[in-house]
Amino acid sequence: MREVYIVGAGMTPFGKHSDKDYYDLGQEAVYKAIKDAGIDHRQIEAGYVSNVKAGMAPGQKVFKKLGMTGMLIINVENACSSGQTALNLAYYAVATGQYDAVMAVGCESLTRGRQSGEALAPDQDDIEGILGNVMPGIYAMRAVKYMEMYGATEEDLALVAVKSHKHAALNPYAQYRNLVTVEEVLASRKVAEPFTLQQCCPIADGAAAVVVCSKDKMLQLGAKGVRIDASVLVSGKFKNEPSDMTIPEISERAVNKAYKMAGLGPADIGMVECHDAFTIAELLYYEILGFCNKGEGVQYLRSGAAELGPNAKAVFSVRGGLLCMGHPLGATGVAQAVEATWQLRGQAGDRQIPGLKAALCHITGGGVSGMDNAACGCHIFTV
Amino acid sequence: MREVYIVGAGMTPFGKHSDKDYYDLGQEAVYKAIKDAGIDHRQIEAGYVSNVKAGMAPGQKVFKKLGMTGMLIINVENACSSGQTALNLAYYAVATGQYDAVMAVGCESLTRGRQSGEALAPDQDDIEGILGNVMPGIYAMRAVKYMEMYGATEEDLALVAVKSHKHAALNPYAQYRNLVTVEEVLASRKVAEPFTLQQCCPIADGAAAVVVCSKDKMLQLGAKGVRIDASVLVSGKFKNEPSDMTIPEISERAVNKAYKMAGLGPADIGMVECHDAFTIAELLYYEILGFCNKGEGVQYLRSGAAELGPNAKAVFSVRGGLLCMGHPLGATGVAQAVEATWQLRGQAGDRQIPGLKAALCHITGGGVSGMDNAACGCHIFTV
Amino acid sequence: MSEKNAAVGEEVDFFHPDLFVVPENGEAPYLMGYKCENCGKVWFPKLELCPGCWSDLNQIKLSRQGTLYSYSVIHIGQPGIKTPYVVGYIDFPENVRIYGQLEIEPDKVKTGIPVEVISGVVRTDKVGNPKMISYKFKAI
Amino acid sequence: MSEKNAAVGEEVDFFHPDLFVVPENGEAPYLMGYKCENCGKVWFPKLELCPGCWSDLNQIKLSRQGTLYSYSVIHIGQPGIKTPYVVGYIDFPENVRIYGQLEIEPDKVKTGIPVEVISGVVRTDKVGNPKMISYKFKAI
Ligand SMILES: [Zn+2]
Ligand SMILES: [Zn+2]
Repeated sequence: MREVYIVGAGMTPFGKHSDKDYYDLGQEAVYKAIKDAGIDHRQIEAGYVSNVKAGMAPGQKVFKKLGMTGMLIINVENACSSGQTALNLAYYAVATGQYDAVMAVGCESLTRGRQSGEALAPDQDDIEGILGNVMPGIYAMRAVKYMEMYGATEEDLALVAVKSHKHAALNPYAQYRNLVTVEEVLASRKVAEPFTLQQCCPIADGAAAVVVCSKDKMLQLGAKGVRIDASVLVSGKFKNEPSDMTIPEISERAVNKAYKMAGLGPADIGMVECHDAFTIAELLYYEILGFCNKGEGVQYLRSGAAELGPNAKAVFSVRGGLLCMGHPLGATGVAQAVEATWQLRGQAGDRQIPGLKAALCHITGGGVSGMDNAACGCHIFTV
Repeated sequence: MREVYIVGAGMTPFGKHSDKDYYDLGQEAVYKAIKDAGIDHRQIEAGYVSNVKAGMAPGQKVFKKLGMTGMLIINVENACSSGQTALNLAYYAVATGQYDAVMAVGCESLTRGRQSGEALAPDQDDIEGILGNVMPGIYAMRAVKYMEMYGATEEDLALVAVKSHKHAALNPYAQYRNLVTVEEVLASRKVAEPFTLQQCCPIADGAAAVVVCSKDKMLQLGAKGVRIDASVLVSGKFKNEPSDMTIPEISERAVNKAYKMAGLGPADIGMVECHDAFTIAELLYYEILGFCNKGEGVQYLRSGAAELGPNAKAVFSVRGGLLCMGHPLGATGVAQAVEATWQLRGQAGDRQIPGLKAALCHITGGGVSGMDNAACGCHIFTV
Repeated sequence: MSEKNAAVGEEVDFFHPDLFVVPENGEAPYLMGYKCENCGKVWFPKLELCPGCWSDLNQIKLSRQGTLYSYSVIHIGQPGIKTPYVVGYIDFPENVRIYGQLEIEPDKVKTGIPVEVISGVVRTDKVGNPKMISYKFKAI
Repeated sequence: MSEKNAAVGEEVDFFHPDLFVVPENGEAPYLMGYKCENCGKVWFPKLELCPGCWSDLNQIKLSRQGTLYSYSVIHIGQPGIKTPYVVGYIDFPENVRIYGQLEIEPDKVKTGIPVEVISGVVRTDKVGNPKMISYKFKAI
């Protein structure tokens, strides 16, 4: 396998962009990533494009007005992990020598999807869905169990949101940039107990793109690259037996594969993007991704280890996370890689993590009854 | 690159299966392909699953009840070429040594999609769609031009459907197995002149699956494999200048790449599956895929060269084609590969092409305004 | 008892004969599991073959009682279910975990309590009339 | 002239100012192309930059007349357009091909004839009233 680098990164701000469709957003992200890489757009040999809601041939619609057509374009979907799926294909296409320069693009318009009156009815064989199971409820049940097992409180959960807003306030690409207090978080509208609205990631539109290439190509471009040391994608296991819901097996399996592939461990990682769709998730991922022991997530958070500042160990959700960015399904996985690229290059402005050498991006999701999650991706980047 | 083989093939009959959803159909195809390969289902390391209409994580839903979970699952979409996109990824995953045994699966329920009242409104920036352009109209304009340029008649077009029905009558997996006459074809309801209803492929549900593996794995299984000699996927070029609509550039480009990759040409090929969504298409593809000269498509058809029988050269649409099978978008590309596998193994029953050594499968489609088609795939298989 | 499928929108009760049995003779309702002939594992809901070993499955009657593993009170739920409603995962002695709605007051629900399967309304129409009947769980 | 977008469903006329101009002074309507400052290629419909060379584009007035490349009479069309309707591709001197509805009788249409851009009704509502007005083409 050849070494693989990200040499260009671009994205749109995340938020409600009901005036633009996903392909407009995707086109903007591609344009910025190409300009950032300093590559001629005609040198891109393939595009891997993730989108969940758009229907047919989204990648072709993203690339066409930029004249980046004729090349191999593959449209992928893997629920919340769609973006990392595109990145995984881009990585392997270059690592195995199929291509020297490709792009991974994620794009999504969720507000547009809503306008079209899309049905959100569960599949007919999704018994849990028919009986009223919703995604916040599943994470809420994890939270209830975690609180019972380890004595975490509603205030502890709210602190995750408070921290994410602090980070988001420093990020011009974030949707919610206001600071919030524990009291405000807990006073917001109830969604699924113990979660209030500010503990759940908001609807968002957005797009992100990266140029992925071989070492030779990077040197030829004279671009400042970030190396992809691990690219892992796995699916959830189907089971219906009792298990500990505070230990998301799929994420544990994916991250361990990623650490092994990169030859790195949590001690080497200074930045983590995780699937913090709900506050409890970040606490669980401190533990599952190996940054503290089981049950010590609250302690890790309260110590400041996950936060920009003097006590930082591995800063989680420095973009503001899904909680403040929102989660445009197809876009998120690529947007995480864009942030990692900027941070590892030292280009993250006010929210820069000093001296960063390695970043981990984790994403998981997709409600398929009987599965932890449909798919989980982990990528590790270094400079 | 390593040699890659299809060692197992399975599919559902194509037709209106409104009692089953796409994942039920997909599961049936996977089960059959696994049994056909004689492989233990736990040895499959990755699944590439194509589906257009289903929404989130279709592959996970196909594989979960078979216990084939935890592995890498990537869901792909490329309009009509979705199935060949899954096959292309499966091919490269094995060819580049990432995996030894994977599956490509295509599945689609179009009748279910219709029940959910899905909107068929064009994208807001699809000016042609807003002004009333429909897919049959685009092919109809090709037909009108072809008839003007080469003197082909409506009867010539109808003969394509007559031939496909003759083939379909021999295929238990086909949706329409009746024989038809030129008069009947021309007397059916008008759709977009010169096409009548029997010149347009019908709505269908269905699924197909293949087990794709390395040579070592095939020998270890003792399975009867069919080699994949070429796997090509390209996207359409964006242009808005005058060009000859009877020469679909995307298909010409893809097939020439495939011939080069396989080191074979039309003279070596005894069977062709093409994107015969409308009668004119097959005439154009006789020419574009290199089986006769430009403008000689009707002559090739009337000579019996494309038909099972004593005058066969390269038999087109031996399954009955899209015209008699229907075109469940995600499924078609994989179903073509299933047919090629059966034919090359000599297992195609009444519709067997005698002594077949090499088969070409071509698919193209996806309406993106300004593009010929969104994507086109070509695969060549040999024994 | 109707076998219509409310997921496609008919104005009728829902009762899934492969999952849930309400005996006509008035005996207590129960859920059905599917036990592998080969490896002995029990699955719920219904499957055609064992995902583990691809062997055949036999229908079995599951225990009527289990233990509440975790729960949540849902305030923004699925259309067609009046909020707030309480949901949870119940662990059964046959080593299966089953999701369901709980007929337990929000302030009474807690992890670890024993619960029992019952028949009840799981979806209502816009004016609050029953639209779907299926299994639910109550505290014992 | 309204600039509302009928694609999102308002009950109003449609007129796309980036593509089509109907002068207020009664002069003949025309289409607008976008010409690359660098390579000179002309594009239709509107783009932000030249797909070929990523240079800027300038709006130009396209010729009002072109040649019908091919056509079809549509009997099963898009909802909202009364069938049968005639459509075609028109080749313009600026080397662009443009799709549009034709105001030509089905039995009069043929390839190679000269046509001219006009303004007309391209979609109607359920009772046949105009719902969208845009460019169409008629035989000269
Ligand atoms: Zn078993
Ligand atoms: Zn230019």
